[in-house]
Amino acid sequence: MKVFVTKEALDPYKEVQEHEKTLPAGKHGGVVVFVGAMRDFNDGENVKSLSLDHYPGMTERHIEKVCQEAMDEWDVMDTLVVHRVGDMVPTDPMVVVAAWAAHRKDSFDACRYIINYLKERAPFWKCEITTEGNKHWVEHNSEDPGVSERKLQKTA
Amino acid sequence: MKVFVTKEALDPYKEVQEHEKTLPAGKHGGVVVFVGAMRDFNDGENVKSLSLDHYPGMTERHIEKVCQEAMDEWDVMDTLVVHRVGDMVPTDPMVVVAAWAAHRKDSFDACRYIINYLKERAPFWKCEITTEGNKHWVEHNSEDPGVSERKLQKTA
Amino acid sequence: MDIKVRYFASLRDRMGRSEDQVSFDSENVTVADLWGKVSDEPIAEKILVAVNMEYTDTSHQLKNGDEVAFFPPVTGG
Amino acid sequence: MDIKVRYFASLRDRMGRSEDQVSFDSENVTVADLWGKVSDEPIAEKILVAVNMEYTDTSHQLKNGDEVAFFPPVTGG
Repeated sequence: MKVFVTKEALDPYKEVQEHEKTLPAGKHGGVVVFVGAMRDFNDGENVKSLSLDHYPGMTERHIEKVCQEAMDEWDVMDTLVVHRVGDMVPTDPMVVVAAWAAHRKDSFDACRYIINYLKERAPFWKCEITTEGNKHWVEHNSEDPGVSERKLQKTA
Repeated sequence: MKVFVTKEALDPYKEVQEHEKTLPAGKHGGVVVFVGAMRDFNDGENVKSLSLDHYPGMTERHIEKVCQEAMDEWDVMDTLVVHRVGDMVPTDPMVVVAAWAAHRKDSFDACRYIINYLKERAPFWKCEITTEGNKHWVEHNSEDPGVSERKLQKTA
Repeated sequence: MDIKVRYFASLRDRMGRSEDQVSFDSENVTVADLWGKVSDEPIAEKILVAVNMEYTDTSHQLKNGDEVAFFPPVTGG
Repeated sequence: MDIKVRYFASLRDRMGRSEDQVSFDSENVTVADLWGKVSDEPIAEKILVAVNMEYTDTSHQLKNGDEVAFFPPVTGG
């Protein structure tokens, strides 16, 4: 399991390929990769740039927990999360999540779980600067209803 | 939508990045990528190499149909499928599927749909050569139960 | 009526050839009739059929110039 | 008892500072007591609390050396 937070520009597929080299060759049948990029719109306003705040230490700890939960729940060989913080512009990749498994269903389920619960629990805060020069903190993330329902089912 | 079948070695992340350059910048919030690699085991036998047969024309047509179904069902900006055929060895990437969308739930659902129904309907046939030198055609693919259940629900 | 027939994967190995050209005098020919002309054995239940690259079944009525393919369950990806 | 307090994102802007060092004579102090010492306003319902980087709530009993963080709902990824 690899988790890290960086202020550097993120090259998501390079991170995935570098990490894959550390895995035993020929044992995984598939990897699912999610790359979250910064969009140039949110709730109708045009976003010029974005600054992502985080809580060093707590952020990494909670991403690691989410990855561990995914590895406990599904038959996953390894997971990778790299999250960018600081200032970025539209189209910049912000986060990459990858989950390797022998069977693709485990890769899909684990990758989706990680990005959803990372977004729900890891302390990051987006601050958007609009093209009109307004600065505002994003108040809530968009939901993935598929996973919310799933969670309700699990805890019911 | 881009679909192609190739005998050349597949560089999955290069294909994804090249295709992403053709999309309007800053409009998609996420991409989900599935990379299926050749494993060195299947049903307990050690696989030395694999040859993938296909039906030129029919294969592409049915992958395109599956991608179109995904684009009709979810709010997806674009999809990419590159599938390798011919002779390959363990660890060689065999297929890459990518789905770009404004919201990640659509990316996940579309990518998973495409790889599952591609595997169910696109005419490809795996022939494995074991380390003992035995050649045999793979008779069936492993299932993704999550999607089979889903399909039953949809058609019920 | 002329039909092109193609075989793939394990079925191609079993047939010992990858394709046939078959002619019929009748215009009233189904995929099942075609199979009867290319093989002495009954068609295996799991064998899939495509006519002009679309999945269909053995009751499908053929027309001149059709391309018919027989193959085992697919195992790609 | 010494407590380090940290604020993040919009709450840091509203507090006008990113951290405080707070001392209590009593050993019987909750997160709610701590908030009362750093702010005149009631704590907003949506504000999250972490003690030593683990999520908790305002009834959490503090001990010497704890690091307490207050922040709005998270919006990463």
